[in-house]
Amino acid sequence: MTILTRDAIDPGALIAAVSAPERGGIACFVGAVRDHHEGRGVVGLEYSAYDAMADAVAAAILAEAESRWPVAVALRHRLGPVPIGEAAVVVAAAGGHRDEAFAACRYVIEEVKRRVPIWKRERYVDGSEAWVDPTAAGGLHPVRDDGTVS
Amino acid sequence: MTILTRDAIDPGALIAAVSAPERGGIACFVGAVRDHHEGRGVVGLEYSAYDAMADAVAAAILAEAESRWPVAVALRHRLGPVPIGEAAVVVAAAGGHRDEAFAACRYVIEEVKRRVPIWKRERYVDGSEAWVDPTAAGGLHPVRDDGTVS
Amino acid sequence: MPSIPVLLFARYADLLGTSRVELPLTDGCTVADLVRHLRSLPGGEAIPERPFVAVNMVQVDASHRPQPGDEVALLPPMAGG
Amino acid sequence: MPSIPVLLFARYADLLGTSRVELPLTDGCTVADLVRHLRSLPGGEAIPERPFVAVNMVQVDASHRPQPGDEVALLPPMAGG
Repeated sequence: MTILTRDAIDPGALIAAVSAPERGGIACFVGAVRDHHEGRGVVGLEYSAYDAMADAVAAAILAEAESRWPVAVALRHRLGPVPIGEAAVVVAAAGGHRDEAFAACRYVIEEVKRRVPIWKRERYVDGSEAWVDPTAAGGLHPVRDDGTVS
Repeated sequence: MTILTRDAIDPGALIAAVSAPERGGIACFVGAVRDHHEGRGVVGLEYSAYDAMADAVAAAILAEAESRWPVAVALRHRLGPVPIGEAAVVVAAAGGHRDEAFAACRYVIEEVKRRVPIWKRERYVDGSEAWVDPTAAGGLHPVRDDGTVS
Repeated sequence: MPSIPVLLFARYADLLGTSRVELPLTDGCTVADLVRHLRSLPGGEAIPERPFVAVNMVQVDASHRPQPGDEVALLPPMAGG
Repeated sequence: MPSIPVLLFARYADLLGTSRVELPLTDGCTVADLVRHLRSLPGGEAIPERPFVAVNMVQVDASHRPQPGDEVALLPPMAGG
């Protein structure tokens, strides 16, 4: 089972996947592609991953959430080009009550951003491109016109 | 515009309604009908409302959320009989980042439960019925066989 | 004497067997007076002494004085969501 | 001398112009030695001195000693979600 997909992600399908008659609260998070980043207009972006490790780390995160809270969780992350406004990542967490559903949903999205080996290359309105790096000053590593990277 | 509906609620439609190119984080909560309550097996339930006031209070809650956080929020609550497992209430909140999306989503569902005049009558596996009352000891007011209420 | 409509919902409607009663609006009549009247009706004794009351869809205190043309509503504890 | 595959991703792959290199696995070779080797290749100098390194998909320290048959990967800072 992979969390990775090159197709559009349907949040309703993930919500349905974790729903069950004994689970009254379902929290869902959708991370969508924004049209701006660090003050620059974004016209497109592309995600890539270390696929096998991304699946292994994601499976560990989901198991952690399901052991910390009485919930069922589901996760999907998109790879390849993703149009502005479409979902890049979706998390759904269902529990008996909303406290655990919200807590588990938040935990999963934070850990995914921190630990799952997925990368994002953005293309801007001025034609330039950059690799997103949350740890770098400015958050970006520009890609030069000749395709090389600084 | 009413938040009330007698039809099934599609969480994906609410997520789509609040999505926009500048909003990268969408939090959604689905409150679904559970098959148990206070240790009793629930086989069905029915919601009713003071419709006009429910809409007025809900509009106030959504306006509060949108003034407290830079978000767009949407809310739908179902009335009438709702089958086990189906959504009774759905909230979606979209913002530039996930912090405000989660905060606004949580705020709306808490305030809806506290302030919107909607009531729930449950039917149990043993054939008995009760009005749900979160302020009552045991959380329920049983309905007698002759239809009268204690 | 003018009368005033009082809407009843959910369990309160079941208790009184109706979702709407017209009560007389005496001079200086307060919400507390209307509630007292309702509690004196058959089945009404199970209504709490200080229920949640809305006038024109806004919560009011027991000392509030409804006016002719107002819509009064007795609301059991909310159970939505 | 045995060699070991090192996978490169995202910006690191762009820097070295490839997503996979085979490096010699000298006796007692550590992750730090492999990174040093990579940084000496054309374009490799922009790789940080202590990047995130996974061996067989598990994060390891710079002092870790990969074994023949292991899969080493250099991971730029995660940017998923």
